[in-house]
Amino acid sequence: MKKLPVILWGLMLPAAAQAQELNTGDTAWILTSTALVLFMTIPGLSLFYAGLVRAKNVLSVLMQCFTITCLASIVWLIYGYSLAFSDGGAVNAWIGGLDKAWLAGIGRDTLSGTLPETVFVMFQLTFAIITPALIVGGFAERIKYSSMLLFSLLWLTLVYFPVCHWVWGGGWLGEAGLLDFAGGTVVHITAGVAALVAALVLKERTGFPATPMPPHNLTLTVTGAGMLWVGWFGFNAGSAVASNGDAGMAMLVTHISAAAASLTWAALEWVRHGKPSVLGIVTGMVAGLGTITPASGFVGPLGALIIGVSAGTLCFIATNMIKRTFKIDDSLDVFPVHGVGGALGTILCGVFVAESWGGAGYADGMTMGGQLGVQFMGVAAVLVWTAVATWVALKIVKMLVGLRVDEDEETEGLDINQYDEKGYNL
Amino acid sequence: MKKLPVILWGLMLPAAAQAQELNTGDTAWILTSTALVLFMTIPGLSLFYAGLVRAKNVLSVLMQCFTITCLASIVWLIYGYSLAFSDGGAVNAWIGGLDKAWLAGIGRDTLSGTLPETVFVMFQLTFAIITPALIVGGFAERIKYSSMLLFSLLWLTLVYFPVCHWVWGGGWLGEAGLLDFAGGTVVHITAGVAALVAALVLKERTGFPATPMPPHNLTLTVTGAGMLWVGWFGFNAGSAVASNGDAGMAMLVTHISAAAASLTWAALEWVRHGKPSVLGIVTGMVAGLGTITPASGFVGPLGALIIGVSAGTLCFIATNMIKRTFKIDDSLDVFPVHGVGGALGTILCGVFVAESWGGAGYADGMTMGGQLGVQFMGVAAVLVWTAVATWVALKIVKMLVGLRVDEDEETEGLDINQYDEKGYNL
Amino acid sequence: MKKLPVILWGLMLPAAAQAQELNTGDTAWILTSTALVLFMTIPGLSLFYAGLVRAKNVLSVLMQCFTITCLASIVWLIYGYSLAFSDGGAVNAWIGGLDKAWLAGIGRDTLSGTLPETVFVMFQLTFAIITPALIVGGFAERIKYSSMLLFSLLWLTLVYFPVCHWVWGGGWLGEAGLLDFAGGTVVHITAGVAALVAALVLKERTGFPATPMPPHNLTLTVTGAGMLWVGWFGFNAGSAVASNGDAGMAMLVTHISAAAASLTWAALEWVRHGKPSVLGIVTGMVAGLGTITPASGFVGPLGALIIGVSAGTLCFIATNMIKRTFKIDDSLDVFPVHGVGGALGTILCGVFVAESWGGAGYADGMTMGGQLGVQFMGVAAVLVWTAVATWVALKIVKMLVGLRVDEDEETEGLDINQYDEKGYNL
Amino acid sequence: MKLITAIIKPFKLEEVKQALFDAGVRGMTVTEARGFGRQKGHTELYRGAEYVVDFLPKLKLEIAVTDDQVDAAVEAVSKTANSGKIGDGKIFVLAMERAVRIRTGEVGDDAI
Amino acid sequence: MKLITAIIKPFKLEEVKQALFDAGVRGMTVTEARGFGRQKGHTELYRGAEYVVDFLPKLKLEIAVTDDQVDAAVEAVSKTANSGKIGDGKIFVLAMERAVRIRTGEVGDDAI
Amino acid sequence: MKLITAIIKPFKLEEVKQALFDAGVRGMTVTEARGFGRQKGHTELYRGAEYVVDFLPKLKLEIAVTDDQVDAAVEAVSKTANSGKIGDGKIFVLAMERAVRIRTGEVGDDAI
Ligand SMILES: Nc1ncnc2c1ncn2[C@@H]1O[C@H](COP(=O)(O)OP(=O)(O)O)[C@@H](O)[C@H]1O
Ligand SMILES: Nc1ncnc2c1ncn2[C@@H]1O[C@H](COP(=O)(O)OP(=O)(O)O)[C@@H](O)[C@H]1O
Ligand SMILES: Nc1ncnc2c1ncn2[C@@H]1O[C@H](COP(=O)(O)OP(=O)(O)O)[C@@H](O)[C@H]1O
Repeated sequence: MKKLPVILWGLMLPAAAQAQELNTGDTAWILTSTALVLFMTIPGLSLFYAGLVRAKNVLSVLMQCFTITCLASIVWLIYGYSLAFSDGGAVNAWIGGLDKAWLAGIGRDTLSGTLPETVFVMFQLTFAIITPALIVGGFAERIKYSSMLLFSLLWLTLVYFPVCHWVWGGGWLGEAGLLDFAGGTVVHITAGVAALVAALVLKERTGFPATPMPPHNLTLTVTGAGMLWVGWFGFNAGSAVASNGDAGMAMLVTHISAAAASLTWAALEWVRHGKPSVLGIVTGMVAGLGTITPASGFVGPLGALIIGVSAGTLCFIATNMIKRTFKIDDSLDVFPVHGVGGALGTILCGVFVAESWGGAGYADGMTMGGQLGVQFMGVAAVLVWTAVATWVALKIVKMLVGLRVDEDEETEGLDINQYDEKGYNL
Repeated sequence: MKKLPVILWGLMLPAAAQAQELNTGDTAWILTSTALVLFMTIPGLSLFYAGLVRAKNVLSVLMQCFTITCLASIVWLIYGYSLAFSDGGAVNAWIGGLDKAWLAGIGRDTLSGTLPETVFVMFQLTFAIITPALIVGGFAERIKYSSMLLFSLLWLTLVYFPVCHWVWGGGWLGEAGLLDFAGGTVVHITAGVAALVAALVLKERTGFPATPMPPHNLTLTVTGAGMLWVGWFGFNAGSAVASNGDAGMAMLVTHISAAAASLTWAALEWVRHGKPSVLGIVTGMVAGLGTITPASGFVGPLGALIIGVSAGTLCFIATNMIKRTFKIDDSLDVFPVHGVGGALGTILCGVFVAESWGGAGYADGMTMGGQLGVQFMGVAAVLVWTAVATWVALKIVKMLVGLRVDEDEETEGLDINQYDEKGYNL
Repeated sequence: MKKLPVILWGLMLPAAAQAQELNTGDTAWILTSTALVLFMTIPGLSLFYAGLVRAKNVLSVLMQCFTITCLASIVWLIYGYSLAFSDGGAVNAWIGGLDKAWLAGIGRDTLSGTLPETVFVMFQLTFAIITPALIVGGFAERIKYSSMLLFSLLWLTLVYFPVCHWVWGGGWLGEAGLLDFAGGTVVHITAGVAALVAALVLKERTGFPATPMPPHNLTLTVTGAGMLWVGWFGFNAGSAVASNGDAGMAMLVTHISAAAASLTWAALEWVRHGKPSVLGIVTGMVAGLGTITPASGFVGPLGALIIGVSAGTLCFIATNMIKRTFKIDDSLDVFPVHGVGGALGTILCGVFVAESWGGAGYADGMTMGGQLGVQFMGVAAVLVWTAVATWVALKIVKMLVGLRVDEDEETEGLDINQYDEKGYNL
Repeated sequence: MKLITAIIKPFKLEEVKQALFDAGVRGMTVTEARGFGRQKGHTELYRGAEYVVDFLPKLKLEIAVTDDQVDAAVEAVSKTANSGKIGDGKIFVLAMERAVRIRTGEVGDDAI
Repeated sequence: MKLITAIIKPFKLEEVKQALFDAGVRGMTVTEARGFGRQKGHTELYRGAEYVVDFLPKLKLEIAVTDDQVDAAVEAVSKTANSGKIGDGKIFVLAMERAVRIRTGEVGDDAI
Repeated sequence: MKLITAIIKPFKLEEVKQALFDAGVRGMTVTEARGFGRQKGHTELYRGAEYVVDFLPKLKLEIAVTDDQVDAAVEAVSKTANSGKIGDGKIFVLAMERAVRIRTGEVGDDAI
């Protein structure tokens, strides 16, 4: 059994790292993976989202994703990495310490496993970038720039760094044996739940759902989708933190789940609406990728196929329910895709990790029931904490700088209004 | 002499693989190459093609490429990889077996040379994805979605898996000593010929050639072109299945051929039409890349230069002939670029592999004449088989679900008609 | 102290290379970096620039960048690599020789350090591609295609190959101890100064500055920006020519500088104009990336932060001055961003390389003052040489084929006029 | 017969269309336009270069009506396109001499 | 002088232009438009959200003609733009008081 | 009241707008158009397939004016839009029966 990454990242790093030697192949793959995961956010995700909004808000989405990229990077340097990955001493179950604030003590020769620690810092940073960027879909087309900025800062601090520490940094969930290879809880549940809470707190866009708000440029969205798929190889196979069979299997199952979920979503549309659609198939892809994420280092190809089909189905249903039944304007459907997918994958991981399913097998002494218990606990804990802390963050932001542009500004569009720019002058 | 990849892939894999050890550097490069080659299809090729059609069909092309990506992946898992790369027993000359169906027996620790076999599976899958996606250019702007889906499935089964086995999987062409490093026959001839047959069977788009059908968005096309060039480094240098001097030389000759063919095409336009064009130069690039593909592991820089110039010239002439002389609506010129280029490169490889040209040299006992004979045989065999099998596949599709949308639907555009979506709402 | 890359590239290569063994991990990372740096130009930079011009010139910019890519590649093969990186004998301080013209003597087994020399050739080529492509921003929207072609050829020969040799190829500046890790002088100062000179020689676009010439499609620009950031990881971390802690630290400081400069630029806009903008933040990013480039292998995270903030500030001021105070039509602001940033970074490198700042430390016997002297000398020498040689090149071009399209052609747009194509048919 | 040209704010289209439909109008043709008038434009700013944009996005509706529909149609537009804010637009009415429905060749009121 | 406005299906442009040319018309101005009428629109569907699109792409031709050209021009358009299917469009004819050719300052019939 | 339609070359817009403003015109509506006329078009060429494009980019200005403004307005346009080169465009003047300012409901000259 190899519960490898959790253990590796969580516990052995500080202590055992010195014992290992730098491996140039592992380093090469994680350097590459870092580039791939940054690529997922800029331009990947930002194009995916930008295509889905109306033309008058296209730049606002690009601006939000880009700003978050920069902001998260600076915060990561100052205290984020340290809170997430350094030892928190007495409160280590909950949060890391400040020993590595300003990346203190990390030099050219510092190793983390078989990698330079700088590479580990960069790789993990790209996760801290994409997670708040995913939330943009929940409050798109109506948030003020200043509010988005402040919210992202608070959210990283209150939600991302702690949860990352819980699961990967030596905190209580990792200790409890939670399997989350590349971020089902840390990335997708946190982002999905935050987007839902933001949609509820900010309220719907003016006119929703009566006024049509069709995507203004699906070529951008499909372009972004392709980039996300490719970049996700870095996200999941990079999370092996090595260039080996674990990475290879992670890439393979990631790919299978994406393909299966895409086809599932398209098929469901075909059955239900009479036609498949390109927005549907790429949404299925994101669902499949998000759902396999926590499981990608643990399951085999068959598990991945089932996870993919489940992801396509459940996220399809959830998207329709949030939008049409509950009429919640989670504008770019972050919760039904990432939140639901992340939770689904975290739970299914507890099943398909079984060796009988071609998975990596349970930890010694762990049973399927036990593992599922841990997985459910992880999902619930992250979900509740994220919901509460996001709500608090939004209330603070509202108090300090407000949340939304006013209605006339919303009608005019955020691009002109917030940035004095226009997307297209064709 | 190093006829390395053919032998490696074809024969030694099943047997000798166990003897080798995992190399993290090789693995890192092939993981990366896999990402690069997937990137060639989504978003690379799909953007390249999408820009060339009319605005009302932009999504249909993106949808077709994306769907093929998903479909090929699932089929690869179920039986494609096995048919292509497992031992076919008595019929091994023609087709592999089903031992590895569902990727049976491939785990985290299974090696293939110095790589995890999962990585080899994924790398090869990206070739099985892009090949049918290339064909999209032959039937663009008029095929029904369901027909495209069924056709792709049949085509992969009847053409791609067998031909891939012939050349790289231990089949008769590999045995005969055919040099095809990265897919001149397996990828480019098959795709080019299939597109031509599809264009003939589906007939031309309504209005062709009288009605102007200019590209609707060349920025997409040039963007896709850049992605193709970059991704092709994975395609060709990745086909070394190692991170070494073979890979380095493959990258170098690939690059030189692309540059030379691009400039050649632009120069020919300049001479003939008075002006070069950006569509011309990027088409030259594709020609140069497709043509060097079979030769990329065998020739040196000078060979590459000559191959590039030849590619630019011959494909330029072929494009004009197919469209204007024969008035065949191979809509995005797949045959004259990929088919002609693939054949040209396969043949020229037989010349420039010579050590006197800076190439890797002939196999022991092989002469230039002998090698050229094998190369011609390979080209002819793949061409004929592809033509026949594609024709059969199309007839089956036509019988079962039809091929084209009707004329009104074609006028309306496939995006609205087949997918209920519109590309742009600017 | 590790003045590693300068020494490695400059001196030890020819001699010591044979002693080292191929390292697959190092090779994998530089193969990948090569792909990343090519990706910076096509499609990265070309999209970044294309979005900034008017719709009628969008293809001209894409065409110029693409053509330069091809042209530089062929010239590199014929004599560029040799002039830059081979031994120049008696004049080696100034220029390399022609021993490696046509890449003579470089085979599959030739090593350069721990890499195949082919990989080093390719990696360095991508720098020779992007540098003249950057200049495009200086003469955009008015140059003739033939003039651009001839100019690029002359400029590579008169400026890029010599300066590259001075700094990295064993020439006098490398010998003098100039620290330029990845191209502050070689790439950014040369390109920036050349763009300025070109803007002055070609004169402003008709109508500048009275007529508004807003960017026609900022989604392209932001897409290109994301690609540039990602690709820059290859540029800077690849310049370690190894997959190790130097590469990791280079990636980290590159990233921090980019983020810091982006936020700085946006903040300055906010203060000065009341709103930040997406074009502003991505321009800040380019400034941060260009400025850290020479320093990326030498400084630590804190140095990078300060360099980033300085870059954002100084380049912001310079951009406003060039355009508004001096009314020079360096159309896409190449000089104030790349020229000023490259100079700034080269100089600041002399400070932050100090170990007390977390840097790699000075060479034995070197002091901060001494180093700063060398850095200033390097900046001045490259600046002056570039200015003079660019001016000469432009005069030659003007004499032979002229420089600008005429006014009617400029009004019509270069796409129709020079290429018989149109960017959009929506 | 009259040809009514109405310049309206883009987000009012659905409402106006519905009101015209209720007023018995069965067809119209819409064009994207940019309007200059009393409504203040905005400033765009690109790397410090300022562009004053005083043309604002509008829609232009062209509605052919019979003489007895014209009052109802004008009324329908002027009511629903009104947001009470500057820039709501204009309605222009012109006399039309002839109308033809291309498909059938019908002319005059029948063609509308 | 008359100003003819013709709403046609986009793919008919070349044919109509040719017919007008044959009828002696030497100039026209074309605008992209979206038409609402008897022709049924379509539905777009994005992640389950349905949008009914009842404005369809049309081209609007404006053709200034002299009084003696008007019948031939209307005839030319109505003949070639006719596909016999719903949505073929309309032709509207308005009286024009004045015409100026900007380049030469010519007015009246000479300006057309 | 008159409705002036002016077809001009795109790059002339700012100048024409200013001249109209100086002539007392306080509003106008602009549409992107493509014009066919005496001015020669260009050829586009994609992989050897040639397309003759004889519709050239123009702007169409619609300017409602009071009867006493019409001469000044026509004069303003015809002067500033003139580059002396073929393709400078046309001005058409039509009688307008009614004008309404949507915001206020004002009609007639007051609405303009
Ligand atoms: N004289 C005019 N001729 C043509 N169009 C006009 C004229 N005046 C105004 N418009 C159009 O009406 C729109 C609204 O006019 P504006 O003066 O801004 O506000 P309001 O009509 O509320 O007074 C303008 O944007 C323009 O499109
Ligand atoms: N009353 C009208 N005013 C202006 N344009 C109209 C009117 N009726 C129809 N049109 C235009 O003519 C087009 C075709 O009309 P439609 O009723 O769909 O078909 P048909 O003309 O064949 O009966 C419409 O899309 C619209 O652009
Ligand atoms: N009869 C016409 N009806 C409508 N528009 C016309 C007509 N003739 C010309 N135009 C418009 O005027 C523009 C300029 O006309 P053209 O004949 O090219 O040049 P000029 O007006 O200088 O003689 C055309 O592109 C077209 O938009």
